[in-house]
Amino acid sequence: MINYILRRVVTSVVLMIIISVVTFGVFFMVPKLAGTNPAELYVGKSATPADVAATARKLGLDQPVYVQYGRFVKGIVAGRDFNSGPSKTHCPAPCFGYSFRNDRPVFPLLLDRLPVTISLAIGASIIWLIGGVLAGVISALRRGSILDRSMMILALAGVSLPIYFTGLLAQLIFVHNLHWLPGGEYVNFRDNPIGWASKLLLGWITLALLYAATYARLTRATMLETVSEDYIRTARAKGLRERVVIGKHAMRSVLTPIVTIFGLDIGQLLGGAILTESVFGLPGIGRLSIDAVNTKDLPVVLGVTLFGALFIVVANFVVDLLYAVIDPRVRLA
Amino acid sequence: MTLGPVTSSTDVATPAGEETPTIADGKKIEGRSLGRIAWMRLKRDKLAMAGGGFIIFLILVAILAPLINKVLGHPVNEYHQDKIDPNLGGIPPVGTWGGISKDFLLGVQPVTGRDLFSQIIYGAQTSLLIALLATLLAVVIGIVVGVTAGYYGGWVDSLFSRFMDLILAFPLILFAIALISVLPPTKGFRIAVMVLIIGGFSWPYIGRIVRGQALSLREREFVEAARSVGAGSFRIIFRELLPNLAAPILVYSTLIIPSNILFEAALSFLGVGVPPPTPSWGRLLSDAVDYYEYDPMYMLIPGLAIFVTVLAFNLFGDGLRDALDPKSNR
Amino acid sequence: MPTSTPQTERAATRPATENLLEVSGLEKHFPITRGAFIRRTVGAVRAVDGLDFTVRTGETLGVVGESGCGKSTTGRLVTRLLEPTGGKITFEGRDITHMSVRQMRELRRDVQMIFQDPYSSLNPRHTVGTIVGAPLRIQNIPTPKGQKRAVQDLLELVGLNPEHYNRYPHEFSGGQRQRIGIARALALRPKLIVCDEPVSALDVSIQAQVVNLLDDLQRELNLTYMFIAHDLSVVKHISDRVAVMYLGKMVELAPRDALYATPMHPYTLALLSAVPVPDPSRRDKAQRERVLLTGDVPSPIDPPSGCRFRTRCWKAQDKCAQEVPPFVELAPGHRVACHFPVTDAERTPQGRMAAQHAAAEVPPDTAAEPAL
Amino acid sequence: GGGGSSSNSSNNNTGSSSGFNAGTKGIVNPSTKKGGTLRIGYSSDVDSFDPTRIYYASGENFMALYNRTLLAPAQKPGKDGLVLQPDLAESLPQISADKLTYTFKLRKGLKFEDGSPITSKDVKYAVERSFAQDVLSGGPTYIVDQLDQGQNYPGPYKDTDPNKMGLKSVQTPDDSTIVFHLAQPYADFPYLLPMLAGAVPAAKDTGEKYTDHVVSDGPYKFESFDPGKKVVLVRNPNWDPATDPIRKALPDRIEMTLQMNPDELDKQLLDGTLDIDFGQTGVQQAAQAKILLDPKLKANADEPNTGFIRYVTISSKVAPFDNIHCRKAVQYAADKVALQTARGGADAGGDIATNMLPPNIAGYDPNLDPFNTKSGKPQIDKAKQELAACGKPNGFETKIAVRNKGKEPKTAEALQQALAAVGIKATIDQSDASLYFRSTIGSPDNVHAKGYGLMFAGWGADFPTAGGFLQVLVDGRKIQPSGNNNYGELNDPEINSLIDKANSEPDPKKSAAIWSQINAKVMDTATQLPFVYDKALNYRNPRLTNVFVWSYYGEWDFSALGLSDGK
Amino acid sequence: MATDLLASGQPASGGSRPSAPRSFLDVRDLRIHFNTDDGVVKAVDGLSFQLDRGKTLGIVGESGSGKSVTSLGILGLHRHSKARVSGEVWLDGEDLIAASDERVRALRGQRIAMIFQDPLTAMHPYFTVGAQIIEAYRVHNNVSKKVARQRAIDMLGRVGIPQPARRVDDYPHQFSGGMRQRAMIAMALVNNPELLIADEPTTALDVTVQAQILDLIRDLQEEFHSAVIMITHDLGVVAELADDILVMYGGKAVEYGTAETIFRRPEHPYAWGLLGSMPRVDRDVRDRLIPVKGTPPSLINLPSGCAFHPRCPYVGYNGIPCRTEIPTLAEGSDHGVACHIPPAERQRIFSEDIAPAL
Ligand SMILES: Nc1ncnc2c1ncn2[C@@H]1O[C@H](COP(=O)(O)OP(=O)(O)OP(=O)(O)O)[C@@H](O)[C@H]1O
Ligand SMILES: Nc1ncnc2c1ncn2[C@@H]1O[C@H](COP(=O)(O)OP(=O)(O)OP(=O)(O)O)[C@@H](O)[C@H]1O
Ligand SMILES: [Mg+2]
Ligand SMILES: [Mg+2]
Repeated sequence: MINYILRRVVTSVVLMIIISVVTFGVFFMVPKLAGTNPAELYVGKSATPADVAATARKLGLDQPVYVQYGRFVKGIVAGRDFNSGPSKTHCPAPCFGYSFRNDRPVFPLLLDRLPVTISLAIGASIIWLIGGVLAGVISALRRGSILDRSMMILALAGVSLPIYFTGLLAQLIFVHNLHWLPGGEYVNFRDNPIGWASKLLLGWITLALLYAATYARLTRATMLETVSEDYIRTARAKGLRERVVIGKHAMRSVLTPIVTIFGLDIGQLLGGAILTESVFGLPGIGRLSIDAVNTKDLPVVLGVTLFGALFIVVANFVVDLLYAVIDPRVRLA
Repeated sequence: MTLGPVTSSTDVATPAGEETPTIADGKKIEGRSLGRIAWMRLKRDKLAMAGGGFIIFLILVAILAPLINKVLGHPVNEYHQDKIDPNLGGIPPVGTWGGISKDFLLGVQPVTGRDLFSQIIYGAQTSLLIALLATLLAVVIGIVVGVTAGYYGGWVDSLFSRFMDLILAFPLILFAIALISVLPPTKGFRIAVMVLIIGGFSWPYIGRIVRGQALSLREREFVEAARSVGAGSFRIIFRELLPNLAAPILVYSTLIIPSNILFEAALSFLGVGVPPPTPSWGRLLSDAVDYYEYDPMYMLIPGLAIFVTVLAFNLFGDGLRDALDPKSNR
Repeated sequence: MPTSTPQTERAATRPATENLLEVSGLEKHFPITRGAFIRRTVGAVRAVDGLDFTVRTGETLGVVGESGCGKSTTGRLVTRLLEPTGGKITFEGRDITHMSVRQMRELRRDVQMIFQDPYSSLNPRHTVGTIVGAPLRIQNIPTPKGQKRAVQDLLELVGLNPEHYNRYPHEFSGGQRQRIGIARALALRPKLIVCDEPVSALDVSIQAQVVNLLDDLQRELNLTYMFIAHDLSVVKHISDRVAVMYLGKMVELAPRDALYATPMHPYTLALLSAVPVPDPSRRDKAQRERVLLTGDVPSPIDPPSGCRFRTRCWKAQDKCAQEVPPFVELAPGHRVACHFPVTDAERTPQGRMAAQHAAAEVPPDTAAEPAL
Repeated sequence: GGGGSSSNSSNNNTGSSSGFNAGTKGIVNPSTKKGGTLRIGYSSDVDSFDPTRIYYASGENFMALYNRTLLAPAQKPGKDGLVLQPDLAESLPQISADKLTYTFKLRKGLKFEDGSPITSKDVKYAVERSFAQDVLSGGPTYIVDQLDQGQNYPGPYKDTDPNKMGLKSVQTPDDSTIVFHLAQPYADFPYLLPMLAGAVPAAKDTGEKYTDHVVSDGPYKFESFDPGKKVVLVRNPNWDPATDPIRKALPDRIEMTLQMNPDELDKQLLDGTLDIDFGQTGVQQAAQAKILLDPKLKANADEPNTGFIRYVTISSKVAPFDNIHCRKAVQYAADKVALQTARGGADAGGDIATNMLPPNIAGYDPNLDPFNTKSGKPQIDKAKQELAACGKPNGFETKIAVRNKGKEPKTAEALQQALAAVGIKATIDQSDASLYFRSTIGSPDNVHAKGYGLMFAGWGADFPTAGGFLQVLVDGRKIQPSGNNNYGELNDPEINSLIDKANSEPDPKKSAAIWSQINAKVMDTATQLPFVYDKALNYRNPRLTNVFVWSYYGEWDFSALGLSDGK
Repeated sequence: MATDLLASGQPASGGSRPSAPRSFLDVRDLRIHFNTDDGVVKAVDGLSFQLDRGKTLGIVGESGSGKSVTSLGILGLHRHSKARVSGEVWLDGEDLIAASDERVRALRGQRIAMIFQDPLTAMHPYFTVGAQIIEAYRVHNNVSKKVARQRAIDMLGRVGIPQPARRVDDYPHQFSGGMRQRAMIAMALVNNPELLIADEPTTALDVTVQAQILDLIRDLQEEFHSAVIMITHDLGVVAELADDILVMYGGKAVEYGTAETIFRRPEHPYAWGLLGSMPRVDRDVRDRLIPVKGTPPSLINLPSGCAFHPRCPYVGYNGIPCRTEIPTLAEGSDHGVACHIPPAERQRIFSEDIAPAL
């Protein structure tokens, strides 16, 4: 087991390194290929070529990519110093870079936004997990019934809904027309739990709708597959009550793929629910990333991308561990 | 090849095939391929057929957009400023349902007064073009990588599988917008970049399926049989494996088209889609954000266009999967 | 029903001295690798671990053994679908052990294979014509009357309706599919056919059709078979000589009648006595005389030292753990790898009883460890 | 930079007024009541609070609260707001006879927020900071152009002088005197000063991090600074009103929330939770409709000219626009109403422009309209005539360059549409906004290579003089390989010499007259197609007092505001 | 018939079929049909047989002849599927078809237990072997976990798993094939069932292991005195275990009798075919096997008349109506044969034509 964990850790770290290399390469090479100098993004409109060169020097953009990458990685591991004029600015580890737009280390910026994204992801995931799995199980057990068919058509409609459409629609109806929910800025849970929840509610529901649909379909499919397994027949042959057969024996197997995609989905979401956040105006990681992209704040973009990838990789890792907990065949392999 | 006069060689008085194969209804059917069987099954799925019908309709609309537009719409980028109220920031007069009239079937776009109908049908062109090209790309890469990984196995498989994990571990949308936004936004180039990115990120889904299938097909004895009569890898991949992969590839391509449509629309929504004035549903929707309180039709129409299209593809893809995979759970 | 001379006579009348295939010291180890990025070898499955045997022209060599003992692997090595780890394979005097893929193309015409699973051995997307014609196309065999005709001749040969040229495998029953597989193997007019459990997946009644077909074909086309199976009755029916494998090694190889009448390896004895007899009146006797082995076959990753059967053998002694028994000829044409071969006394019912008792007493900790 | 005052009607009305656009005409709710908290919202993040790095109008407007400069624009409505007043300086500078030396004396009793006195060294140091473009990028660099004079001064951080006083063109003979030496006469020199940091204590300068704690010498200082979220200013006890004739300093506290959702910001403005928008670039579409439809709300809105002009440069170097008739064809074919609508219509977009000087600049002439475009309607016949004269009666193909941001693409589409009517087939080439002015159309090589015949641009003066506004756009000698502002590469010797004449004319009135002449000449070349003088519809909380549009920035003056309820 | 044989161990002469169930298990006219897209699958179509405590019934037949469906039908496991089940299944005087779901559930695993063919897929991969046995015990016995666990360990020991106290916490995949099948048996027997149905319990196993398992089943049957239904297609296996044998073809019983009868004096051409197809280790090698021609029928579209007629060498023999009339199994006798050939003729054909070739 320890071995297994260690192996997964190594794999994850390697994965992260590759992702960082690729991301770094892409963001620093692509502008070059497209014929723009990233340093130009930082200087004013009227800056002279000398200014551009000086800025490039200051940002280290004149160095070969691998040197830049080396510094970047060093920053994550050990922190990094930046020339801030009269003195050096220390960006403590983990230093994902330094936003030259607003002169902040990227990492605290990310941490700042994280609670919003977490609030959104957790709230939505609770709704969709319960709703989706329940709907899927019921559908599978009532296979072929009107209920099943309508639920599955609904689910298919659900996965076909663009969140930026549902989000707008929901806001139009519930915020602007019916006034059931306040608009307003995101507030911290600690400051105002009710405000927090009511601001997030629509986001939770629309996001959950999308995922619940997927989960319902997945649950139903695996449930149907599972109930035709031999071991379910065995469970029935033992004289177990149907409730136990489904609730214990079948669910145990159904949960495995659910846990997998749940982990990955949460990982993706924590990396920034860009669309949801921009539709609902939630100042989370996704919004940060969009803003950073719009202002060409490459260190932030890079940071957010890596941060997002980190979440996914960590989620992958956790899923693998969970897998080992759930599935003894993996654990003992 | 001649093997000389055939004598006994069988205990069976009548050739075994004489009474078989019989299928369900007892009628003999000559060479009924799996595809035909699937098609018969698909035909029975009304929702899938409806989805398929809509897809064909939509493709026709996209292809015939200029013609249709001539009859029912106005030139795609023609301004109709008389249809909007300049004092309200250029939205169509309040209460006119977004300017819907006999002349403007779906109303007009705020600010420019352009005919929304023509925007929508030309938007279908954009959406389908990008989604289909991206899907094609994804399928090609997915097949190549998936088959290679699945067929060769071993370290090749490990490498490619990790590679697919890697791509799936990217924060997709973020990476896409970040990348697209640093590239020059000219139309042709942007379409190419979007196709590359959407296709480049969606191929692992196909790749994984193909790999899994190839991995299990590889274990099937007919591959070994082919090898035992001297077939090379190339032949085995193309003649033995690929025909068997056709069904899952077809199904999953149909199923990634809708997600690619959504992806394209999302990118356009986030402002990194095809540049204006090329019509695009996603951009219309993002444009509508500014006006939706006063001109909800402008949001509803492109939103519904995306939704219905995606739904149609999903319905069809779902039905196709059920038809091609008898074990699937319907 | 066609009649012919009994098989035993047939084998005797044919000059069965010439060795079509000679195998010595054949080994196949499958490495076990770990790790996603850096793959390292952590061990090996010693699927086949030093085989010596020959197949004579025109005979049928039966190979039996428990699941996982390396029968299929041996078959694949002989057809060179697998690259041997060690040893030597000679076909018609040519060393084919490490022939390249290109050189093998030629050999493929002479050595063919029939597979176990009639469902997975035919590509469901190809028509029968394509499947049976594939060898002809791949090997560029000239077909004077056209390929379709050639294929239809083959179909007729194996008792299928030539009209079925354009049908798909899913339209055929298991037995018919197996015939298609046989037609494919025959297309190149091979000299040696390795049959890897060709009838295991079939119902008894269908099994007999296929066995008879193989019999007839052998006679008509002068084929040589290496017939792999785990069903001792079928092997007895079809083989001229029989080899018994245990955990990657051959433990006994003898003419059919000798092997079934006087097995010399304890494992063979146990194996034979375990076969259920379809005769209710002999039920009690059979059960009394049965040598029941305890436990399971050990893992081929870490096989026991010395004689591999010793962990389940009631005759095992210290020597068995230390020395690998040589595969020696103890009677004419009867080779056995055992330090303490079965004595005649042990083949009597009383002897078997004694053996059974002894077998039951093999200490469980050595015998009953599960295979991994 | 931004500049411009509203000049709609009564220009010098300094009395109180109310209703729609009252803030552009005079002072809304004049009052001297002190106290309360002024609540500002902003939909994005402020680039920097470091005065050296601030460039945009809102930032300069806001920094007047904590940054005093030698000279500062008067905080008055109308044209009076365009006049510079001594601020840190005791009086307007002494200008030497050769117009090359400007000598300032500092006021007595000036202190930083920590109580330490302000000396001329601090002022010089602040000037020097503008040279450190590698560390403190983003701010205006006019001062560098004027004062470097070949020294290549690297800024104070790399200054080898032990006291960091290495810039030769600025001298501090004593603690209260500072002398600027110019290489050539430059009449607009004083206007460069309010753009800069006024005085920075070298000991407290943390370079790039200075934005985290700017040392104030104005009425307010930073109490807290939560980057990207919230900024709080409180009264600076060491600010002596006696030394400051300009600022009123009515509220006790100023709070600014950053990175708000734009629609949310509007909502809070309308419901009174917020007082004023930092950006003042106009409310969002939804709020706009709301305000315009509701007379009550409309009474609390102003739509000042922002001092920005929206125009299309027609390249004089890209065929077929090297032929003036082809340029004129575009001038006539353009549909300025459509362009105006694309910018948001008459209310939120702006007035149709007919020439290159906006209303807030001296030298503006509303009647200068050589192509008769006041009505905004395209003149197809004339355009066709010009096309024929150009030798392209059936039109031609060209490319339009435009940024891919905001309303820009729509304006390009509007132009494309109008040109199509006369047979000019234009394709739109959208470019990334961040590099558009630097390298897309700011690089003549790129313009030629891409064949941009028509380039969308917007321009606001960095300081409100005609020279500050127009020169870089039309001076043929200022064409740069990158970061060029004369996108169309207009290089007319007659115009060039008129510019020289205007720059050495110390009398602003006479100078303005010359610029008027230049403007007309520029229009005659048909290289510039101005279409809108920008306006922004903004909403002010009715509880605000002393609201007026500060012509210098085209925005409500933050420093003047007070709160009627004292909360 | 294997009734009342407990004392004598001799075949009893059967009377006519009683109207009230006399045997411990009495299956009457069991029909199990499935509605599928392609048509109705008549998997079991009018099957009747009886079985007493302590006796073993072997059911043989080709793949798809309805053996497994029958066994699941007895357990009532078709109740939740789309199958249509009719007929009567009397267990100890109680009709399971008519009984309530809950009643059948309570009997399942308690009085009737089942061993499935593939022990790897038939055990839940996520629960330990012990947990699965404990669960099986505790559904029907109100005991503490501890007691149940001890019972599980005992049972594992009973079926010959070494170190049961340790192996009880292992997962199925940690067991070898033979041990898994033993664990399955332990699970089936944990409640001392009176009826044990073993559906091809050894098909997946090697002969040596098969011999162990068969011995085990026999020993346990003696110990618990249960009735056993042994389903297989291996005639050797039934010959080893069964007292009575039921030969199924196309969802129906074609021949029914004691093991002795079926092997010595089979009367149905299909049974002859089976015997003729089978090579044997215990005899000298025959030159040729005598297979049944053709292929098994489709259960959706059974051949008219006798389902076996397309494959039967005696079809139309002396003008018997094979193609039109469905032959019935003579009821009540201890040797039933569903064939139109007159009994005397059948016996003659067998002894003269068939037996010598075997
Ligand atoms: N490609 C492979 N990689 C790793 N191990 C293998 C491979 N092929 C076979 N083995 C292992 O080699 C051993 C022998 O396998 P083989 O298939 O030859 O057995 P077999 O005697 O044919 O068994 P069966 O009767 O089940 O077909 C087994 O332990 C098997 O797991
Ligand atoms: N749930 C079901 N739905 C439809 N058909 C079914 C179902 N279950 C079984 N059948 C069909 O019923 C027939 C009898 O199946 P059954 O499993 O009883 O055969 P069997 O005799 O046990 O065969 P085998 O020896 O292969 O196990 C088969 O043709 C099978 O396809
Ligand atoms: Mg094998
Ligand atoms: Mg079965």
